[in-house]
Amino acid sequence: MNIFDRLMTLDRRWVFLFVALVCVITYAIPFTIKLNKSPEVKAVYNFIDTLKPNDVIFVAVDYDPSSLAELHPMFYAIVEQAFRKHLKVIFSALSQNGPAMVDQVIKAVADSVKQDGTYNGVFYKGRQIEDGVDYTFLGYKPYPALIILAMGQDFRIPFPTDYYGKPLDSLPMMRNIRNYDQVKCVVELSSGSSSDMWITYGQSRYNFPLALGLTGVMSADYYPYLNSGQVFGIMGGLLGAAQYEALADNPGEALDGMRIQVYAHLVIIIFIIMGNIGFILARRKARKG
Amino acid sequence: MNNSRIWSIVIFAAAVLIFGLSWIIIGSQAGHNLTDAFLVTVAAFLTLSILSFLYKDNPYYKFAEHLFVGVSAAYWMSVGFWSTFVGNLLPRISPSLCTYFGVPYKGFDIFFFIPLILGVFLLMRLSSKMGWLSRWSLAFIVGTTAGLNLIRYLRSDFISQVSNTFVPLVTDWRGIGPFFSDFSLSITGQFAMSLSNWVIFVGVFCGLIYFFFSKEHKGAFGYASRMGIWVLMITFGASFGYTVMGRVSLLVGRLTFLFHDWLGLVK
Amino acid sequence: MKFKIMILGCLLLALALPALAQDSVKTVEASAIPAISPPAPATNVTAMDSPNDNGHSLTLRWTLSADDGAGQKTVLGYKFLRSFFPDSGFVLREGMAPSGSSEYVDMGGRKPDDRDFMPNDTDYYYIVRAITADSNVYSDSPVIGPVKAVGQLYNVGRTLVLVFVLCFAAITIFFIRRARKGAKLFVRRLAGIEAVDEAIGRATEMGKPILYVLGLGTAADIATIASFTILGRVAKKVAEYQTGLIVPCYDAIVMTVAQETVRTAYLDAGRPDAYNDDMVYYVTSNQFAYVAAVNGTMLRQLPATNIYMGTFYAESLLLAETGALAGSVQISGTDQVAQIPFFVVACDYTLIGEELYAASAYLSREPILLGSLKAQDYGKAAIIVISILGIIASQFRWNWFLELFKAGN
Amino acid sequence: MKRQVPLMLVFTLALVMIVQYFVPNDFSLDTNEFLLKWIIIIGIFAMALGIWSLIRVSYEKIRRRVPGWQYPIATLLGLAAMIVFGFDYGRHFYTQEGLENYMFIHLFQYIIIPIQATMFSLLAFYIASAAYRAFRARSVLATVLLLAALIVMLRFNPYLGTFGVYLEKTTSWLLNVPNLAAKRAIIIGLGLGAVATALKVMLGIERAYLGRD
Repeated sequence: MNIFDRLMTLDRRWVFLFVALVCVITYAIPFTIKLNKSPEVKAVYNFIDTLKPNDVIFVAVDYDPSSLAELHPMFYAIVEQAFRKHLKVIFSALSQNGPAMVDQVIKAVADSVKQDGTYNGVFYKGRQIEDGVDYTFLGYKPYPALIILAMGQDFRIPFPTDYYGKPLDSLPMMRNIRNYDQVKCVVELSSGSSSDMWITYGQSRYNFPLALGLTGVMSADYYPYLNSGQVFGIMGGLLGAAQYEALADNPGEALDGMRIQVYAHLVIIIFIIMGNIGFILARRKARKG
Repeated sequence: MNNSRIWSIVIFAAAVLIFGLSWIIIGSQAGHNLTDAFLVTVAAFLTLSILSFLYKDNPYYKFAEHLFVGVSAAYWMSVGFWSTFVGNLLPRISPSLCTYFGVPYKGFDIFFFIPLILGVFLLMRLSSKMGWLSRWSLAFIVGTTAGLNLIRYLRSDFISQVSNTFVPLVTDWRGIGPFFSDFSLSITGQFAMSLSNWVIFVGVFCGLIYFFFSKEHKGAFGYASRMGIWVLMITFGASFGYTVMGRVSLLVGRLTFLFHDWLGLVK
Repeated sequence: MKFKIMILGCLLLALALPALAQDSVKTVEASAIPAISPPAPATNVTAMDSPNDNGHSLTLRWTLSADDGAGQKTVLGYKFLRSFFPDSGFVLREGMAPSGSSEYVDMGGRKPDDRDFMPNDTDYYYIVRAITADSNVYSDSPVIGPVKAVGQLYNVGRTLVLVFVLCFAAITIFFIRRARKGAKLFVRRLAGIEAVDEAIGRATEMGKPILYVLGLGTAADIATIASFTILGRVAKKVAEYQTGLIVPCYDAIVMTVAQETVRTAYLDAGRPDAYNDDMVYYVTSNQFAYVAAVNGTMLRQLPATNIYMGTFYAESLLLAETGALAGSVQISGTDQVAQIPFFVVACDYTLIGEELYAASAYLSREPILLGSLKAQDYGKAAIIVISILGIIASQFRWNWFLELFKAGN
Repeated sequence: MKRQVPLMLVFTLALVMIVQYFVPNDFSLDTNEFLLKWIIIIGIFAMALGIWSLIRVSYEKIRRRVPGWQYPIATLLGLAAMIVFGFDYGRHFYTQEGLENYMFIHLFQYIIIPIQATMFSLLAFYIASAAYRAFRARSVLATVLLLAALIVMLRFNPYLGTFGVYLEKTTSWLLNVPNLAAKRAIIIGLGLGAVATALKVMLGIERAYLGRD
């Protein structure tokens, strides 16, 4: 049996072994991979990165825990970036199962911002994140379309108090903020129809810059909005999340996941190529012989 | 004693040792007790038993497989019994059985005797004499669902798919779009949009031609049918490649269970 | 001089600006929500029974308030009040319509013990309320009514489906009758199905059984019903060749039907004694437990041929790869579009989509069944024609044509 | 009687279900609801047949001492345990949350869940071996299949530089355009096939499922 035949008729257990080895190694050893960054993700990162301290951004978290794997990493990366840069953030959760999850993420990021950190070569000193000063979490209310419309008039209409029951007027950071006009941009993280509502009832009526974070399957449907300028950036699925983490120099679950994905895909591709080389050479030999 | 027998004893001993140790070590850690350590160890043992199938069929896999079949069959049986038989049927036919099972009685309904009778007919299969009665039950199920499916397919798979092909092949020209500048193939640029609409139309057309059964695929018809199978193959390749990501994620989930939840090696 | 004044002015302005800014901030603080004057009410309100339904629902239409999207732009949406009397007892309904919409369907429960039960044939009165950001500022339309909800006998929105059903049934019956009279019908070659005969022969030579997997469908799925027919043909050949047959089942009803099918096939082949109920057995209704068991069977019994026909989900590749490992010839067919790629890649022959339904006719070669294939082809031809018309219509904006195909719910 | 009644039942019920679709009133909806509920209830009786078949096949293997006869014992033990725990404590089904039984829940959580998830994850390996085995440039069609898969699998490979960006865009085009066209053709065909099969069942032409005497 020559080498070509061997390449062609490799026992599949070798394939299994290599896939297992690569997955386990890339899973267990944390190293970062370089990813190509697509312009639509870069746009989101650059927008937030060029904001000045004390600027306010609005993060709408409208996904269910079921699509947590894809959207959570975006949420973490953006919130951490905002807090590090001393931006102020308003959160809302228009999906029924969202609020507790949002609260948990805010607390987790606040904990991590307490430590010093260096991102993209810039040193940030750790600091205490305070509710009402650095962020406001509005909470959940039903009828997303109406809520989005009403917030265009004043955040206090749908949310007289925040998630924790404090009146918005009593929060220091909300003092100068009435509606979307005082917000630099809205980042909508969505796993369903809420992104359409943000476009129709929010962006097209009140004209604020809108960026979308979507699940992988959804993202292709929203590219037309990118072209029409209604949306300035899109992060799609785990890949979009990983690109954002890479841009923010804040590796998390998405980059971890992509590291495994990239190498697992690579192993499979290498096996396909090996099989084909063996096949083509064997066929050539057969023709000659 | 031959070689393979020695090996199987060695492997068995190693398995006992590893899982025994795991039970004791996890159980002795803070925040754990022996019961949940045992449960996690069992789950890990079963996980590895199933994975061992990749190497070859073996006693551990056989054990896990057979156990899984028994447990899962009974699980569905139990859930079905409680939710449907006790939950839907009994409240309509028998107050005394309702009290026994602790479900509220909803009042007698003669209509619920029909499925009861048909259900009993189905069980008649076990008797060789009355077995033909079970066909009445089957006919009931098949007839109802045939009518239901006939409509369902026409409505959802059909009319909407057909009307979705109604897209203009020449879009209103508003410039070439970003097709050549940044190779934007998403359906955004004007050029790419027209092109995509053409591809969809030709793809659907040729695909349907491929599925013609009563005409020989020769000449122009044959070309269209070849084209159709090309489009199908592109799609199958792309879908296959696209699924790899999700499948690898599933494996990562299991790795997390083994390395994090069980061994506690990776944070 | 002028220049100096300008500089002075600029300086003054620069000094004043922060103060001005401060001022505006203060106003925001002082009155978080600025006072809104009541908007213009919705006009021309009409209420009618919602069409094409079982009743329990009424449709309201109105002309937008003058302040909705225009005028003061203060209207956020519309809410609705309902009563059984024209002058009192109005209760706010749960739903609302966002600004810009001029129609709302007020729907209630169908049965007396449903939440929000809304009986038919009862008089209702409505008020449409234009609401603003301030919950105390709104304006009501005049009372409209009485109006009754009633159930209809025919759903006009489904006429298109009815036309399709009637036409297709007529074509099918026509071709079946023609086939009964003995008209010859051509059917193209289906490689996957021709392989079945070959595979059974091979199994006989090797002295190994044939594994037939009906998939995860229930007896209610059309793909499973088609699969029963194919199973019948396979079982008959198997009985004739005296090969073994293994049919593990996922669903208990499917098992019952499959037993009946196989028993009949053995009877037809003249070997009723060779049949026993354990050839067709139930495994479990858990997707992966079923796969685990079938995979084990494949590696232990090493069937010569595996046939997968019916509805399959993620297990398609698990089954087909294990079968390939066992060295079996594999033939597959499924109605699950997402699984076809895996079968195509891992099996020797795959019936793609509709070919699964054609297979039963093809295998039997019965003219009646072939007749229905002809009808299916006419159906496809009709679809192609309609599609081309639709494309022309959308190109030249013949909206009446496009409206025809906007299927009602 | 043995043959005619089932065929008449099939025709009548299918017709009722079709007519039901075009009649929107309450009576029609109630009919639909009842028929579907009945099917589910009949299904429970079928489940008993299924379990009976499983027990009999397992028992036969043990009795005849076929090779590997020991394993069906695990099946029977698991089955018995789960049925006993499920039935004994299932009484709480309507008083507490679900089948509240310690053993029932734990057997589910520590046997069914991990095995199920692991079986599912085997796909990661199988998709690799299937790709290796089948993606060979044997013919033009096989090459098309291979190339489409390669493009999609390379879409986020970081070692390709800007070329990777093009691959990503090509992937999204492949999934949105040709993929859509092919799926549409398949679905339309499937729809026609399903409708034709349903009609044949209704008319009693396709009746393998009813068997014969």
